[in-house]
Amino acid sequence: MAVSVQTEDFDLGQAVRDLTGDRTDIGALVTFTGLVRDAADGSLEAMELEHYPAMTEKALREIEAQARERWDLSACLIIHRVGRLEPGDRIMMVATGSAHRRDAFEAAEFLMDFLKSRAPFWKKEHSAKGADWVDAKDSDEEALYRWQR
Amino acid sequence: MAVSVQTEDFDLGQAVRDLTGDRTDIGALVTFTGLVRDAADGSLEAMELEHYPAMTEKALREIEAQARERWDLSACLIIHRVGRLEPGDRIMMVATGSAHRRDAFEAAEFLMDFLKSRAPFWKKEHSAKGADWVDAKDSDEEALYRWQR
Amino acid sequence: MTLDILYFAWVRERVGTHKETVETSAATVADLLAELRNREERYALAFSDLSAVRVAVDQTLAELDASLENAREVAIFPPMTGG
Amino acid sequence: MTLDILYFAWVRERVGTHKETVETSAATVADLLAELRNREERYALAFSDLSAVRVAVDQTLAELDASLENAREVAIFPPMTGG
Repeated sequence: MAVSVQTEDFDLGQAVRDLTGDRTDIGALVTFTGLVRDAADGSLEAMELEHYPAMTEKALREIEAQARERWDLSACLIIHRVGRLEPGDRIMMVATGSAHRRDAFEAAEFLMDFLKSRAPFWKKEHSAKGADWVDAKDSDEEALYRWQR
Repeated sequence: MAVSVQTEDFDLGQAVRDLTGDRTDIGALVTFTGLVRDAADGSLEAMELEHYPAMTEKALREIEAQARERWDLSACLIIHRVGRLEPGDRIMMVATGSAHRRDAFEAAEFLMDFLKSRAPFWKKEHSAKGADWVDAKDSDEEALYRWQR
Repeated sequence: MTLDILYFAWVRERVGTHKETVETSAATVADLLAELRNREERYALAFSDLSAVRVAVDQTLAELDASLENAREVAIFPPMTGG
Repeated sequence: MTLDILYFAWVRERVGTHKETVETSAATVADLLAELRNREERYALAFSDLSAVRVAVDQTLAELDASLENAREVAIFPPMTGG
Protein backbone atom coordinates (compact mmCIF):
# COMPACT_ATOMS: atom_id res chain seq x y z
CA MET A 1 0.00 0.00 0.00
CA ALA A 2 2.48 2.57 -1.12
CA VAL A 3 2.72 5.15 -3.86
CA SER A 4 5.77 7.26 -4.63
CA VAL A 5 6.46 9.92 -7.26
CA GLN A 6 10.15 10.71 -7.30
CA THR A 7 13.08 11.91 -9.40
CA GLU A 8 15.51 9.37 -7.87
CA ASP A 9 16.07 5.89 -9.21
CA PHE A 10 14.76 2.87 -7.29
CA ASP A 11 16.07 -0.64 -6.63
CA LEU A 12 13.63 -3.38 -7.60
CA GLY A 13 14.93 -5.90 -5.05
CA GLN A 14 14.94 -3.39 -2.19
CA ALA A 15 11.49 -2.07 -3.08
CA VAL A 16 10.10 -5.60 -2.95
CA ARG A 17 11.90 -6.37 0.32
CA ASP A 18 10.47 -3.19 1.86
CA LEU A 19 7.02 -4.17 0.63
CA THR A 20 6.94 -7.78 1.79
CA GLY A 21 9.20 -7.69 4.86
CA ASP A 22 8.86 -10.85 6.94
CA ARG A 23 5.37 -11.64 5.77
CA THR A 24 4.48 -15.27 5.13
CA ASP A 25 1.02 -14.79 3.59
CA ILE A 26 2.23 -13.80 0.11
CA GLY A 27 2.61 -16.74 -2.27
CA ALA A 28 2.87 -14.77 -5.48
CA LEU A 29 4.60 -11.48 -6.19
CA VAL A 30 4.53 -9.82 -9.61
CA THR A 31 6.53 -6.76 -10.58
CA PHE A 32 6.50 -4.65 -13.72
CA THR A 33 9.37 -2.29 -14.47
CA GLY A 34 9.12 0.24 -17.28
CA LEU A 35 12.43 1.31 -18.82
CA VAL A 36 13.40 4.02 -21.31
CA ARG A 37 13.70 2.18 -24.62
CA ASP A 38 16.01 3.63 -27.22
CA ALA A 39 14.85 4.19 -30.80
CA ALA A 40 15.76 1.39 -33.22
CA ASP A 41 18.47 3.63 -34.71
CA GLY A 42 19.87 4.52 -31.28
CA SER A 43 18.92 8.17 -31.69
CA LEU A 44 17.13 8.75 -28.39
CA GLU A 45 19.15 11.04 -26.13
CA ALA A 46 16.75 11.53 -23.26
CA MET A 47 13.18 11.19 -22.10
CA GLU A 48 11.62 13.95 -20.05
CA LEU A 49 8.70 13.12 -17.80
CA GLU A 50 6.33 15.91 -16.88
CA HIS A 51 3.51 15.41 -14.41
CA TYR A 52 0.73 17.26 -12.58
CA PRO A 53 2.06 17.26 -9.02
CA ALA A 54 -1.17 18.18 -7.25
CA MET A 55 -2.97 15.32 -8.97
CA THR A 56 -0.40 12.57 -9.49
CA GLU A 57 -0.34 10.88 -6.09
CA LYS A 58 -4.10 11.13 -5.80
CA ALA A 59 -4.54 9.48 -9.21
CA LEU A 60 -2.10 6.70 -8.34
CA ARG A 61 -3.84 6.07 -5.02
CA GLU A 62 -7.19 5.83 -6.75
CA ILE A 63 -5.85 3.36 -9.31
CA GLU A 64 -4.29 1.33 -6.51
CA ALA A 65 -7.54 1.39 -4.52
CA GLN A 66 -9.44 0.06 -7.53
CA ALA A 67 -6.96 -2.80 -7.91
CA ARG A 68 -7.26 -3.66 -4.23
CA GLU A 69 -11.03 -3.70 -4.51
CA ARG A 70 -11.04 -6.07 -7.49
CA TRP A 71 -8.32 -8.51 -6.49
CA ASP A 72 -7.21 -10.22 -3.32
CA LEU A 73 -4.00 -8.25 -2.83
CA SER A 74 -1.89 -8.45 0.29
CA ALA A 75 0.68 -5.94 -0.95
CA CYS A 76 0.74 -3.26 -3.63
CA LEU A 77 3.34 -0.67 -4.65
CA ILE A 78 3.59 1.99 -7.35
CA ILE A 79 6.77 4.02 -7.92
CA HIS A 80 6.88 6.50 -10.81
CA ARG A 81 9.84 8.70 -11.64
CA VAL A 82 9.63 12.18 -13.17
CA GLY A 83 12.26 14.46 -14.69
CA ARG A 84 14.98 13.67 -17.20
CA LEU A 85 15.87 10.03 -17.93
CA GLU A 86 18.21 8.34 -20.38
CA PRO A 87 17.89 5.14 -22.47
CA GLY A 88 17.99 2.09 -20.21
CA ASP A 89 16.90 4.07 -17.14
CA ARG A 90 14.05 2.77 -15.02
CA ILE A 91 10.89 4.89 -15.42
CA MET A 92 8.50 3.23 -13.01
CA MET A 93 7.52 0.01 -11.30
CA VAL A 94 4.50 -1.66 -9.81
CA ALA A 95 4.51 -4.66 -7.49
CA THR A 96 1.51 -6.76 -6.49
CA GLY A 97 1.52 -9.50 -3.87
CA SER A 98 -1.24 -12.03 -3.33
CA ALA A 99 -1.86 -15.53 -2.05
CA HIS A 100 -2.45 -16.61 -5.67
CA ARG A 101 -0.60 -15.87 -8.89
CA ARG A 102 -3.60 -15.02 -11.05
CA ASP A 103 -4.60 -12.17 -8.72
CA ALA A 104 -1.06 -10.81 -8.66
CA PHE A 105 -0.70 -10.95 -12.46
CA GLU A 106 -4.09 -9.47 -13.28
CA ALA A 107 -3.76 -6.67 -10.74
CA ALA A 108 -0.31 -5.72 -12.08
CA GLU A 109 -1.64 -5.61 -15.66
CA PHE A 110 -4.61 -3.54 -14.51
CA LEU A 111 -2.34 -1.07 -12.71
CA MET A 112 -0.17 -0.73 -15.82
CA ASP A 113 -3.11 -0.25 -18.17
CA PHE A 114 -4.49 2.54 -15.99
CA LEU A 115 -1.10 4.15 -15.34
CA LYS A 116 -0.53 4.35 -19.09
CA SER A 117 -3.52 6.53 -19.86
CA ARG A 118 -5.21 7.62 -16.63
CA ALA A 119 -2.33 8.99 -14.55
CA PRO A 120 -1.15 12.55 -15.32
CA PHE A 121 2.28 11.90 -16.83
CA TRP A 122 3.52 13.07 -20.21
CA LYS A 123 6.67 11.88 -21.96
CA LYS A 124 8.83 13.98 -24.26
CA GLU A 125 11.60 12.38 -26.27
CA HIS A 126 14.77 14.30 -27.08
CA SER A 127 17.03 13.36 -29.98
CA ALA A 128 19.50 15.19 -32.24
CA LYS A 129 16.54 15.93 -34.51
CA GLY A 130 14.69 17.77 -31.75
CA ALA A 131 12.09 17.04 -29.11
CA ASP A 132 8.69 15.39 -29.52
CA TRP A 133 5.88 14.63 -27.14
CA VAL A 134 5.10 10.92 -27.14
CA ASP A 135 1.68 10.27 -28.66
CA ALA A 136 -0.81 8.26 -26.66
CA LYS A 137 -1.49 4.93 -28.38
CA ASP A 138 -4.95 3.74 -29.37
CA SER A 139 -3.89 0.31 -28.13
CA ASP A 140 -3.38 1.75 -24.63
CA GLU A 141 -6.88 3.17 -24.66
CA GLU A 142 -8.26 -0.15 -25.93
CA ALA A 143 -6.38 -2.01 -23.19
CA LEU A 144 -8.73 -0.42 -20.68
CA TYR A 145 -11.83 -2.01 -22.22
CA ARG A 146 -11.05 -5.45 -20.91
CA TRP A 147 -11.33 -4.19 -17.33
CA GLN A 148 -14.85 -2.84 -17.81
CA ARG A 149 -17.53 -4.65 -15.92
CA MET B 1 18.16 -16.69 -21.80
CA ALA B 2 19.08 -18.32 -18.55
CA VAL B 3 17.81 -21.17 -16.44
CA SER B 4 19.07 -22.10 -13.00
CA VAL B 5 18.09 -24.84 -10.54
CA GLN B 6 19.70 -24.16 -7.20
CA THR B 7 19.43 -24.63 -3.45
CA GLU B 8 20.67 -21.09 -2.69
CA ASP B 9 18.44 -18.06 -2.39
CA PHE B 10 18.46 -15.41 -5.12
CA ASP B 11 18.18 -11.62 -5.12
CA LEU B 12 15.43 -10.31 -7.40
CA GLY B 13 17.13 -6.96 -8.08
CA GLN B 14 20.51 -8.54 -8.81
CA ALA B 15 18.99 -11.21 -11.03
CA VAL B 16 17.25 -8.55 -13.11
CA ARG B 17 20.40 -6.41 -13.30
CA ASP B 18 22.40 -9.45 -14.48
CA LEU B 19 19.72 -10.15 -17.07
CA THR B 20 19.31 -6.67 -18.54
CA GLY B 21 22.78 -5.20 -18.03
CA ASP B 22 23.25 -1.99 -20.02
CA ARG B 23 20.68 -2.88 -22.65
CA THR B 24 18.44 -0.12 -23.96
CA ASP B 25 16.03 -2.21 -26.06
CA ILE B 26 13.88 -3.45 -23.16
CA GLY B 27 10.90 -1.22 -22.43
CA ALA B 28 9.00 -3.65 -20.22
CA LEU B 29 10.25 -6.10 -17.65
CA VAL B 30 7.95 -8.43 -15.71
CA THR B 31 9.00 -10.65 -12.84
CA PHE B 32 7.11 -13.28 -10.90
CA THR B 33 8.41 -14.50 -7.55
CA GLY B 34 6.89 -17.53 -5.86
CA LEU B 35 7.19 -17.60 -2.07
CA VAL B 36 6.46 -20.24 0.57
CA ARG B 37 3.05 -19.28 1.94
CA ASP B 38 2.24 -20.32 5.48
CA ALA B 39 -1.01 -22.10 6.31
CA ALA B 40 -3.80 -19.81 7.56
CA ASP B 41 -3.23 -21.15 11.09
CA GLY B 42 0.53 -20.61 10.88
CA SER B 43 1.22 -24.34 11.14
CA LEU B 44 3.59 -24.77 8.19
CA GLU B 45 7.10 -25.52 9.37
CA ALA B 46 8.86 -26.18 6.10
CA MET B 47 8.40 -26.94 2.43
CA GLU B 48 10.61 -29.52 0.79
CA LEU B 49 11.15 -29.34 -2.94
CA GLU B 50 12.10 -32.52 -4.74
CA HIS B 51 13.00 -32.54 -8.42
CA TYR B 52 14.25 -34.81 -11.20
CA PRO B 53 17.76 -33.49 -11.74
CA ALA B 54 18.44 -35.10 -15.12
CA MET B 55 15.22 -33.63 -16.52
CA THR B 56 14.69 -30.32 -14.73
CA GLU B 57 16.96 -27.97 -16.67
CA LYS B 58 15.93 -29.56 -19.93
CA ALA B 59 12.24 -29.05 -19.10
CA LEU B 60 12.83 -25.43 -18.09
CA ARG B 61 14.79 -24.73 -21.27
CA GLU B 62 11.98 -26.20 -23.37
CA ILE B 63 9.37 -24.07 -21.61
CA GLU B 64 11.57 -21.00 -22.06
CA ALA B 65 12.09 -21.81 -25.76
CA GLN B 66 8.32 -22.05 -26.25
CA ALA B 67 7.83 -18.65 -24.65
CA ARG B 68 10.54 -17.12 -26.82
CA GLU B 69 8.90 -18.58 -29.90
CA ARG B 70 5.47 -17.16 -29.08
CA TRP B 71 6.39 -13.70 -27.80
CA ASP B 72 8.86 -11.00 -28.76
CA LEU B 73 11.18 -11.45 -25.79
CA SER B 74 14.54 -9.74 -25.51
CA ALA B 75 15.36 -11.32 -22.15
CA CYS B 76 14.12 -14.33 -20.21
CA LEU B 77 15.17 -15.90 -16.92
CA ILE B 78 13.98 -18.82 -14.80
CA ILE B 79 15.42 -19.58 -11.35
CA HIS B 80 13.93 -22.44 -9.31
CA ARG B 81 15.13 -23.49 -5.91
CA VAL B 82 15.07 -27.05 -4.55
CA GLY B 83 15.59 -28.47 -1.08
CA ARG B 84 14.14 -27.33 2.24
CA LEU B 85 12.49 -23.90 2.49
CA GLU B 86 10.64 -22.08 5.24
CA PRO B 87 7.54 -19.84 5.21
CA GLY B 88 8.33 -16.53 3.51
CA ASP B 89 11.30 -17.99 1.59
CA ARG B 90 11.57 -17.39 -2.14
CA ILE B 91 10.87 -20.59 -4.13
CA MET B 92 11.44 -19.42 -7.69
CA MET B 93 11.32 -16.52 -10.07
CA VAL B 94 10.85 -15.80 -13.74
CA ALA B 95 11.70 -12.56 -15.52
CA THR B 96 10.65 -11.57 -19.03
CA GLY B 97 11.86 -8.49 -20.89
CA SER B 98 10.35 -7.14 -24.08
CA ALA B 99 9.89 -3.95 -26.04
CA HIS B 100 6.20 -4.04 -25.10
CA ARG B 101 4.41 -4.75 -21.85
CA ARG B 102 1.80 -7.17 -23.19
CA ASP B 103 4.49 -9.55 -24.45
CA ALA B 104 6.35 -9.42 -21.15
CA PHE B 105 3.19 -10.04 -19.10
CA GLU B 106 1.81 -12.85 -21.24
CA ALA B 107 5.15 -14.63 -21.49
CA ALA B 108 5.62 -14.50 -17.71
CA GLU B 109 2.13 -15.95 -17.15
CA PHE B 110 2.80 -18.64 -19.73
CA LEU B 111 6.10 -19.59 -18.06
CA MET B 112 4.38 -19.80 -14.69
CA ASP B 113 1.46 -21.89 -15.97
CA PHE B 114 3.88 -24.40 -17.51
CA LEU B 115 6.28 -24.41 -14.55
CA LYS B 116 3.37 -25.26 -12.25
CA SER B 117 2.45 -28.52 -13.93
CA ARG B 118 4.99 -29.38 -16.64
CA ALA B 119 8.32 -29.02 -14.83
CA PRO B 120 9.44 -31.95 -12.64
CA PHE B 121 9.17 -30.43 -9.16
CA TRP B 122 7.19 -31.81 -6.23
CA LYS B 123 6.39 -29.98 -3.02
CA LYS B 124 6.03 -31.58 0.39
CA GLU B 125 4.74 -29.59 3.33
CA HIS B 126 5.92 -30.29 6.85
CA SER B 127 3.93 -29.30 9.93
CA ALA B 128 3.63 -30.54 13.50
CA LYS B 129 0.90 -32.88 12.23
CA GLY B 130 3.24 -34.56 9.80
CA ALA B 131 4.25 -34.26 6.17
CA ASP B 132 2.04 -34.14 3.08
CA TRP B 133 2.75 -33.96 -0.61
CA VAL B 134 1.06 -30.93 -2.15
CA ASP B 135 -1.74 -32.00 -4.50
CA ALA B 136 -1.71 -30.65 -8.03
CA LYS B 137 -4.66 -28.32 -8.58
CA ASP B 138 -7.24 -28.80 -11.32
CA SER B 139 -7.07 -25.03 -11.82
CA ASP B 140 -3.37 -25.30 -12.69
CA GLU B 141 -4.14 -27.89 -15.34
CA GLU B 142 -6.97 -25.73 -16.68
CA ALA B 143 -4.67 -22.71 -16.80
CA LEU B 144 -2.78 -24.45 -19.62
CA TYR B 145 -5.84 -24.55 -21.88
CA ARG B 146 -5.71 -20.86 -22.64
CA TRP B 147 -2.30 -21.25 -24.27
CA GLN B 148 -3.48 -23.89 -26.73
CA ARG B 149 -3.53 -22.83 -30.34
CA MET C 1 -15.91 32.96 -10.56
CA THR C 2 -12.13 32.83 -10.29
CA LEU C 3 -10.45 29.72 -11.69
CA ASP C 4 -6.85 28.56 -11.75
CA ILE C 5 -6.08 26.96 -15.09
CA LEU C 6 -3.08 24.67 -15.51
CA TYR C 7 -1.64 23.46 -18.81
CA PHE C 8 0.65 20.49 -19.37
CA ALA C 9 2.86 19.03 -22.11
CA TRP C 10 2.20 20.39 -25.63
CA VAL C 11 -0.93 22.20 -24.47
CA ARG C 12 1.32 24.16 -22.11
CA GLU C 13 3.79 24.86 -24.90
CA ARG C 14 1.10 26.08 -27.30
CA VAL C 15 -0.68 28.22 -24.73
CA GLY C 16 2.69 29.54 -23.62
CA THR C 17 2.15 29.35 -19.89
CA HIS C 18 1.96 26.69 -17.19
CA LYS C 19 -0.66 28.40 -15.05
CA GLU C 20 -2.98 31.37 -15.11
CA THR C 21 -5.92 32.65 -13.13
CA VAL C 22 -9.03 33.65 -15.07
CA GLU C 23 -12.32 35.28 -14.24
CA THR C 24 -15.10 33.36 -15.98
CA SER C 25 -18.79 32.55 -15.89
CA ALA C 26 -18.39 29.34 -17.91
CA ALA C 27 -20.81 26.65 -16.71
CA THR C 28 -18.88 23.67 -18.11
CA VAL C 29 -15.36 22.76 -19.16
CA ALA C 30 -16.46 23.01 -22.81
CA ASP C 31 -17.78 26.53 -22.20
CA LEU C 32 -14.46 27.50 -20.65
CA LEU C 33 -12.49 26.13 -23.61
CA ALA C 34 -14.76 28.01 -26.05
CA GLU C 35 -14.22 31.19 -24.05
CA LEU C 36 -10.45 30.77 -24.15
CA ARG C 37 -10.45 29.88 -27.86
CA ASN C 38 -12.26 33.14 -28.62
CA ARG C 39 -9.84 35.12 -26.51
CA GLU C 40 -6.55 34.60 -28.37
CA GLU C 41 -5.08 32.74 -31.30
CA ARG C 42 -2.72 30.63 -29.14
CA TYR C 43 -5.70 29.11 -27.28
CA ALA C 44 -7.52 28.48 -30.55
CA LEU C 45 -4.41 26.66 -31.74
CA ALA C 46 -4.01 24.62 -28.55
CA PHE C 47 -7.68 23.59 -28.43
CA SER C 48 -8.35 23.29 -32.18
CA ASP C 49 -8.99 19.53 -31.87
CA LEU C 50 -10.99 18.87 -28.73
CA SER C 51 -10.63 15.10 -29.18
CA ALA C 52 -6.89 15.56 -28.49
CA VAL C 53 -7.47 17.32 -25.19
CA ARG C 54 -8.12 15.87 -21.72
CA VAL C 55 -9.20 17.78 -18.63
CA ALA C 56 -9.20 17.47 -14.87
CA VAL C 57 -11.40 19.51 -12.56
CA ASP C 58 -9.96 19.91 -9.08
CA GLN C 59 -7.41 17.16 -9.77
CA THR C 60 -9.94 14.61 -10.97
CA LEU C 61 -10.29 13.54 -14.61
CA ALA C 62 -13.49 14.96 -16.09
CA GLU C 63 -15.45 15.02 -19.34
CA LEU C 64 -15.76 18.16 -21.45
CA ASP C 65 -19.36 18.59 -20.38
CA ALA C 66 -18.45 18.49 -16.67
CA SER C 67 -19.88 21.31 -14.58
CA LEU C 68 -17.55 23.97 -13.19
CA GLU C 69 -19.81 24.70 -10.22
CA ASN C 70 -17.63 25.16 -7.13
CA ALA C 71 -14.52 24.33 -9.16
CA ARG C 72 -11.23 25.92 -8.10
CA GLU C 73 -8.72 24.45 -10.54
CA VAL C 74 -9.03 23.17 -14.11
CA ALA C 75 -6.15 21.42 -15.85
CA ILE C 76 -5.97 20.97 -19.64
CA PHE C 77 -3.54 18.53 -21.24
CA PRO C 78 -3.03 15.96 -24.00
CA PRO C 79 -3.85 12.27 -23.50
CA MET C 80 -1.62 10.95 -20.74
CA THR C 81 1.43 8.79 -21.47
CA GLY C 82 2.50 7.36 -18.13
CA GLY C 83 3.90 3.98 -17.25
CA MET D 1 15.87 -54.68 -22.62
CA THR D 2 17.41 -53.07 -19.56
CA LEU D 3 15.67 -49.98 -18.21
CA ASP D 4 16.47 -47.60 -15.40
CA ILE D 5 13.30 -46.67 -13.53
CA LEU D 6 13.17 -43.57 -11.34
CA TYR D 7 10.43 -42.72 -8.85
CA PHE D 8 9.66 -39.34 -7.35
CA ALA D 9 7.60 -37.84 -4.52
CA TRP D 10 4.85 -40.13 -3.10
CA VAL D 11 5.40 -42.68 -5.88
CA ARG D 12 8.98 -43.02 -4.63
CA GLU D 13 7.78 -43.37 -1.04
CA ARG D 14 5.21 -46.06 -1.92
CA VAL D 15 7.55 -48.05 -4.14
CA GLY D 16 10.24 -47.68 -1.48
CA THR D 17 13.14 -46.83 -3.74
CA HIS D 18 14.35 -43.89 -5.78
CA LYS D 19 15.87 -45.89 -8.60
CA GLU D 20 16.10 -49.43 -9.87
CA THR D 21 17.19 -51.24 -13.00
CA VAL D 22 14.79 -53.76 -14.50
CA GLU D 23 14.91 -56.29 -17.30
CA THR D 24 11.71 -56.03 -19.30
CA SER D 25 10.13 -56.66 -22.67
CA ALA D 26 7.33 -54.13 -22.15
CA ALA D 27 6.44 -52.33 -25.39
CA THR D 28 4.83 -49.28 -23.80
CA VAL D 29 4.88 -47.40 -20.52
CA ALA D 30 1.46 -48.87 -19.69
CA ASP D 31 2.83 -52.39 -20.26
CA LEU D 32 5.74 -51.63 -17.94
CA LEU D 33 3.42 -50.37 -15.22
CA ALA D 34 1.23 -53.49 -15.56
CA GLU D 35 4.33 -55.67 -15.29
CA LEU D 36 5.47 -53.88 -12.13
CA ARG D 37 1.97 -53.98 -10.60
CA ASN D 38 1.93 -57.72 -11.01
CA ARG D 39 5.35 -58.09 -9.49
CA GLU D 40 4.79 -56.83 -5.94
CA GLU D 41 2.10 -55.30 -3.74
CA ARG D 42 4.01 -52.02 -3.25
CA TYR D 43 3.90 -51.32 -7.01
CA ALA D 44 0.22 -52.24 -7.17
CA LEU D 45 -0.35 -49.71 -4.39
CA ALA D 46 1.73 -46.98 -6.03
CA PHE D 47 0.10 -47.41 -9.45
CA SER D 48 -3.44 -48.28 -8.34
CA ASP D 49 -4.83 -45.08 -9.89
CA LEU D 50 -3.14 -44.51 -13.22
CA SER D 51 -4.83 -41.10 -13.59
CA ALA D 52 -2.72 -39.95 -10.63
CA VAL D 53 0.55 -40.96 -12.28
CA ARG D 54 2.70 -39.06 -14.78
CA VAL D 55 5.67 -40.43 -16.70
CA ALA D 56 8.75 -39.28 -18.54
CA VAL D 57 10.69 -41.40 -21.02
CA ASP D 58 14.33 -40.39 -21.33
CA GLN D 59 13.64 -37.14 -19.48
CA THR D 60 10.73 -36.09 -21.68
CA LEU D 61 7.09 -36.12 -20.53
CA ALA D 62 5.19 -38.95 -22.21
CA GLU D 63 1.75 -40.50 -22.35
CA LEU D 64 1.03 -43.93 -20.87
CA ASP D 65 0.80 -45.44 -24.35
CA ALA D 66 4.24 -44.12 -25.31
CA SER D 67 6.58 -46.69 -26.86
CA LEU D 68 9.62 -47.87 -24.91
CA GLU D 69 11.59 -48.66 -28.05
CA ASN D 70 15.19 -47.53 -27.53
CA ALA D 71 14.27 -46.09 -24.12
CA ARG D 72 16.99 -46.00 -21.45
CA GLU D 73 15.26 -44.32 -18.52
CA VAL D 74 11.63 -44.14 -17.40
CA ALA D 75 10.52 -41.89 -14.55
CA ILE D 76 7.21 -42.32 -12.73
CA PHE D 77 5.80 -39.61 -10.49
CA PRO D 78 2.67 -37.76 -9.36
CA PRO D 79 1.39 -34.66 -11.16
CA MET D 80 4.05 -31.98 -10.85
CA THR D 81 3.74 -29.07 -8.43
CA GLY D 82 6.42 -26.60 -9.43
CA GLY D 83 6.40 -22.81 -9.43
